[in-house]
Amino acid sequence: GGNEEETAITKLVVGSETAYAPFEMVDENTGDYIGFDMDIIKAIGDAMGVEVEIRSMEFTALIPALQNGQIDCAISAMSITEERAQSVDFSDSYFDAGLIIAVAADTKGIETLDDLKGKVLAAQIGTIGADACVAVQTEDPATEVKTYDHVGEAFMELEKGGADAVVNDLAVTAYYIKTEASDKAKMVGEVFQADDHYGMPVQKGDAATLALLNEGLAKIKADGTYDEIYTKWFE
Amino acid sequence: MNFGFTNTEWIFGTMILDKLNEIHGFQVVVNNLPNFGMGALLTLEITVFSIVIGMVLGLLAALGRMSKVKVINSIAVAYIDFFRGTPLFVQILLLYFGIIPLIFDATPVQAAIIACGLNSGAYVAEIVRAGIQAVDRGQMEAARSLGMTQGQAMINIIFPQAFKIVIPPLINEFIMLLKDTSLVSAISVPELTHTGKMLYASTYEAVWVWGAVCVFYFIMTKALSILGDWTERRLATE
Amino acid sequence: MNFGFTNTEWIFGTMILDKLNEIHGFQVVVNNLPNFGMGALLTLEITVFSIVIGMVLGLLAALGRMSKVKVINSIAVAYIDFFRGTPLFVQILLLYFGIIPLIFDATPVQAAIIACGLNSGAYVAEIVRAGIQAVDRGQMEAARSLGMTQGQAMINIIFPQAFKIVIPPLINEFIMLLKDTSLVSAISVPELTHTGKMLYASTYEAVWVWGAVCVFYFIMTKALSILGDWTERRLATE
Amino acid sequence: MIVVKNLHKSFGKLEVLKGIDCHIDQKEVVCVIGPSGSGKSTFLRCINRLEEAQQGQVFLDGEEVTAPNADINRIRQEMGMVFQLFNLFPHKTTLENVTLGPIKIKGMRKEEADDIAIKLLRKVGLGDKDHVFPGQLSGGQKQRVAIARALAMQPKVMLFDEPTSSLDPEMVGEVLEVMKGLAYEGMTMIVVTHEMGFAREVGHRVFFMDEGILMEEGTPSQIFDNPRNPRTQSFLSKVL
Amino acid sequence: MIVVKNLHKSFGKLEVLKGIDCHIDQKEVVCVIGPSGSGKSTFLRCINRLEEAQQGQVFLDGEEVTAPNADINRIRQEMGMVFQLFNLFPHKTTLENVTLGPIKIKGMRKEEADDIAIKLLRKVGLGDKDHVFPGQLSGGQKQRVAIARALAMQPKVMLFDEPTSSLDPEMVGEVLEVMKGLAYEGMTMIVVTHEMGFAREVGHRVFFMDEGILMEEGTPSQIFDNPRNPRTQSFLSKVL
Ligand SMILES: Nc1ncnc2c1ncn2[C@@H]1O[C@H](COP(=O)(O)OP(=O)(O)OP(=O)(O)O)[C@@H](O)[C@H]1O
Ligand SMILES: Nc1ncnc2c1ncn2[C@@H]1O[C@H](COP(=O)(O)OP(=O)(O)OP(=O)(O)O)[C@@H](O)[C@H]1O
Ligand SMILES: [Mg+2]
Ligand SMILES: [Mg+2]
Repeated sequence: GGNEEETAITKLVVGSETAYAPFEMVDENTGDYIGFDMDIIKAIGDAMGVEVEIRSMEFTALIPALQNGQIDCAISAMSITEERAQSVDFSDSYFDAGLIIAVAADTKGIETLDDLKGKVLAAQIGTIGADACVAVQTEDPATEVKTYDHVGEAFMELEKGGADAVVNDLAVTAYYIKTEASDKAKMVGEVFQADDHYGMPVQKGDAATLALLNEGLAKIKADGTYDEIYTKWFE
Repeated sequence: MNFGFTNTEWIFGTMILDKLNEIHGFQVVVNNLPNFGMGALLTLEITVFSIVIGMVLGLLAALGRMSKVKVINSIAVAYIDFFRGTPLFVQILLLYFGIIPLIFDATPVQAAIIACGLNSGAYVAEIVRAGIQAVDRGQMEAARSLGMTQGQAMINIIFPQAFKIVIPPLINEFIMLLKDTSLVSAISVPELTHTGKMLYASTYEAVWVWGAVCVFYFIMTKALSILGDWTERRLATE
Repeated sequence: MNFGFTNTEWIFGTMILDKLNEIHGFQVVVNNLPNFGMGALLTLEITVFSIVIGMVLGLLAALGRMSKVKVINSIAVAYIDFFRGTPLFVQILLLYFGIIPLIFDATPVQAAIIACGLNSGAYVAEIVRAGIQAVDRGQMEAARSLGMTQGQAMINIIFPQAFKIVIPPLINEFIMLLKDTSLVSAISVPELTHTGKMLYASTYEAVWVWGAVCVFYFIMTKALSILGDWTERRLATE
Repeated sequence: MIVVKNLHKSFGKLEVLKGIDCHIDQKEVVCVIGPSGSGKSTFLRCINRLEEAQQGQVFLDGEEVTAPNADINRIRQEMGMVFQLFNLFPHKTTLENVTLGPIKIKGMRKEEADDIAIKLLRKVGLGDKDHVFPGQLSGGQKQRVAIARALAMQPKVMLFDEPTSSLDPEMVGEVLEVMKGLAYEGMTMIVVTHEMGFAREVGHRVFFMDEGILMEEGTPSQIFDNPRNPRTQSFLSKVL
Repeated sequence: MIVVKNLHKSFGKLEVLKGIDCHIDQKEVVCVIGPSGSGKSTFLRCINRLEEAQQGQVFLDGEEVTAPNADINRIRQEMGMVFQLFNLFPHKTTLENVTLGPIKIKGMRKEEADDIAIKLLRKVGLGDKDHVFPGQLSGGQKQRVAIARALAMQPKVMLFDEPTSSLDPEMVGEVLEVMKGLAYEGMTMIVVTHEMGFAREVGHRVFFMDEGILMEEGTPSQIFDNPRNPRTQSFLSKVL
């Protein structure tokens, strides 16, 4: 019912692909969902006085789940793209991202997107990193693109030597190299698609949830909570 | 407090444990045992609900398959053929993302149970049909020659005997289904495999995480198959 | 150029086609038919290689399982129990991300074939064992009473008869395996299901994409099962 | 009592019964003999329509059994059948095997059915085996229970299809004894058998069948001592 | 020729042979009779060690068959065995069934083995059936092929385990004929059978077994006309 919308929201069911550190992941000791995105959405919930329930799902399942009404919104390091905006509405951007190329520590000669031509690339299914890889492949069909359900599997492919490079979000790749692979992998070249921003998608036309998210985001940015969380995860 | 071990055994045991404790993957697994346990519980839950649905659907489909009414027969055949002829994994994705949303709002667990139930129904149908056909033809003839109708003979003579024949393959189907529920991890049902996926994504401990998941599954399937053997033996001696 | 259709049929047909062409999902499927085709081809390829490995492993494991040498028997039992007692999906992840990298660099396709081959070997082992045991005991007795050794009797008498018994369940295993290869999509093998995943991730056309994937699988499994029925009939009349 | 007219039966292209005509009187015991595959079982099974004949008629007391609208379930109650492989219901005790028909089909009260069943089991010499399952009985005992089961429906005629040929030799006697008793009580019986001794002693008439044809019929002494048909002669020379 | 000393055999707790002693001379035909389950088949199968006896010895021409280090595969070649259910190899033609042993075990040349096999098939009356598969043969024909198969190994003794009891009555004769022929040629034979006529006519001695014990033995006329043991008497009264 449209009338009760403003008063009705007491709980948000939030979808997230909880396998994308440091934005969302499982605490390896407790099994809880933790990460930048998790903290952000909880802070928004606290600020707006609504309960937040996280539902873990595959990245490719998020938008369909919104469309089906199985979740109210998603927070999953999802870049705001035109294509996606046709299926869902996005909140204000809450993170400025960009893509980066990661290669094995001893790799030489890969610096730019052009250098990726003819190489074996790994990425996560349905991400803009995968789109970038496919774009390279379209230019040079000799390029091979391997795609996985989770980015961690793409990183493993790089570690195993099954891929020459992984194209993925900067923050995630940086976190992975810092925590897991400082001796095995490195980032090369410049951040590209730097106009890439993360947003929280809601069902198309769901103005109430959208308003709630935007308001909450504004509040936590104003009161310094956002900066605290940012510092906690990225510095 | 040596729990009946000798001193050397005790020292040796604690030494191994100390070594293991230094391994990251081992710690990860130990710390997450409760999570694995909860995942396993959900796996069992989905399996049990699915097999119940599967048995009901399977019985109906088996009867439909043996029916002489053309329409009923065709529906049963189409149902059985489709669900046996395509991968459960794809069925899950088709149902969860495609078909079920057109009908009603299902939670992932509900969708998982529906998909697995529909799938196992097709396999149960073939088990039931084979069971009925495995009852000696002479039984039907003896019943009919007493003057029973087809229906009376089925209910009094054929079904009770088919039941016994059907139990072992049904338990086998139960085991298959338990393993197959690993596929619903794709629609974010937090069962055992999904628990593993998430843990793997944050720890990259493939051998430990997937090894532990295997152990959990193995315990469950082994328990079921021991139960199955026991039932089979009991049925045989009866 | 009406290809033998009447005018009304022709008009009606083109009307339906026009309507379909307006649907986005239909366009997506039609435009990607070549991709689906290539995916299906890889699915078949992996299935065939896996079943070959599975048959070799299965025969060895079946013999091991029936061996009286304790060590061999235990190894065979452990192999069969593990691969039948845990989900293939988890086996694939464990092997690809955990075990195989410790041994050698495998491409996803190689890893897929290894995982599926190991898995089907365990099932084939039980099929072969059941086949050998299904040969009438009197056959072994007749052979031994002529003065044949155990080995001579196996090779000349038991195996040729078990072979016939084993063909139908082997074809069934082939079909199961074909469907199970859908799981290797998780390790980025661009087979049929992976093709579907990619297309779905960029179009969100669940019904059309997964429906199309189902159709491709169904055609392949149906073809195999027709082949199976035909073989079974031929064996029966021989 | 039973009249068979021009009975034809084929399985696919194989013509198994090529026009059988015969009649069997009340209280008559007819033994059917003949080589394997000659259609003896098929003949018997067409009489109570376990097999549907393609052509011809069967009458029981003037009622056409083979009529499309015949109430075959009722008619079958009047024709007890005993099979070579007993076909007892393995999941029921001997008593339940015998009472099942009266209770489920005739709607008899359980107590009454039990009474009748106990009497019948006593009659076939198995009064003490009422709560035993068929699996625990010897072949001869099984067949006697099967006879009791058929009798419990109070049939007008009993059809026997080689009732002793899957029995160990020392059990054949006990079953034939029971059948002999039935015959002396005046039961109408059609018995397909290889027991020539029984046929000679108990049968009023003997039918010799070969290749789907009722080749020769007559009293036991006519058939066994003076067979006219050369086929009968050759068959008897082999089995006697 | 065959000597059996104190043979004991149990299946689990079930004691099936309770100490059998006997000896069989060359060219002797011994028929073993007795009720079902008395251990007749087990006795025969212990002789060629298809079953391993727990205690006791079997000698063939002085060589101990039951010795742990006996070359049982060679010894079995000297003891042909014929089974109740024929046990022909269904995937081989009749000719191949007969030549398989000579070729694979004795290493005979195929041509030579074929020659011998054809002669044997003629002898059992199946000279024209050499390229037929067992599935196309009648029961009596199958059993005759099985006899030829056993003979092809040129055994010193033939063991028969109820060779006619799964045959239709009109086929029993043809198999017994072949066996009679063998007996008259001087083959040593041990025949478990329910065919009392054959035992009386062809047997030199008859063994009556019951409950794992060789209860009585003697010439056919001693056993059939003057059985001394009450068990023998009661058994014979049932089957004769
Ligand atoms: N259901 C069936 N389908 C096809 N053929 C059948 C069927 N039942 C019987 N036959 C064939 O019909 C013929 C006659 O069979 P039937 O059982 O009547 O012979 P029978 O005289 O009873 O022989 P037996 O003494 O061996 O029991 C045989 O050739 C048999 O193979
Ligand atoms: N492999 C076996 N395992 C267990 N028990 C067996 C086995 N073989 C035979 N027996 C049992 O041993 C007993 C004697 O069996 P055997 O076959 O020797 O009897 P038989 O005299 O040949 O009977 P029949 O005339 O029925 O062939 C029976 O009680 C039988 O159930
Ligand atoms: Mg018959
Ligand atoms: Mg025996």
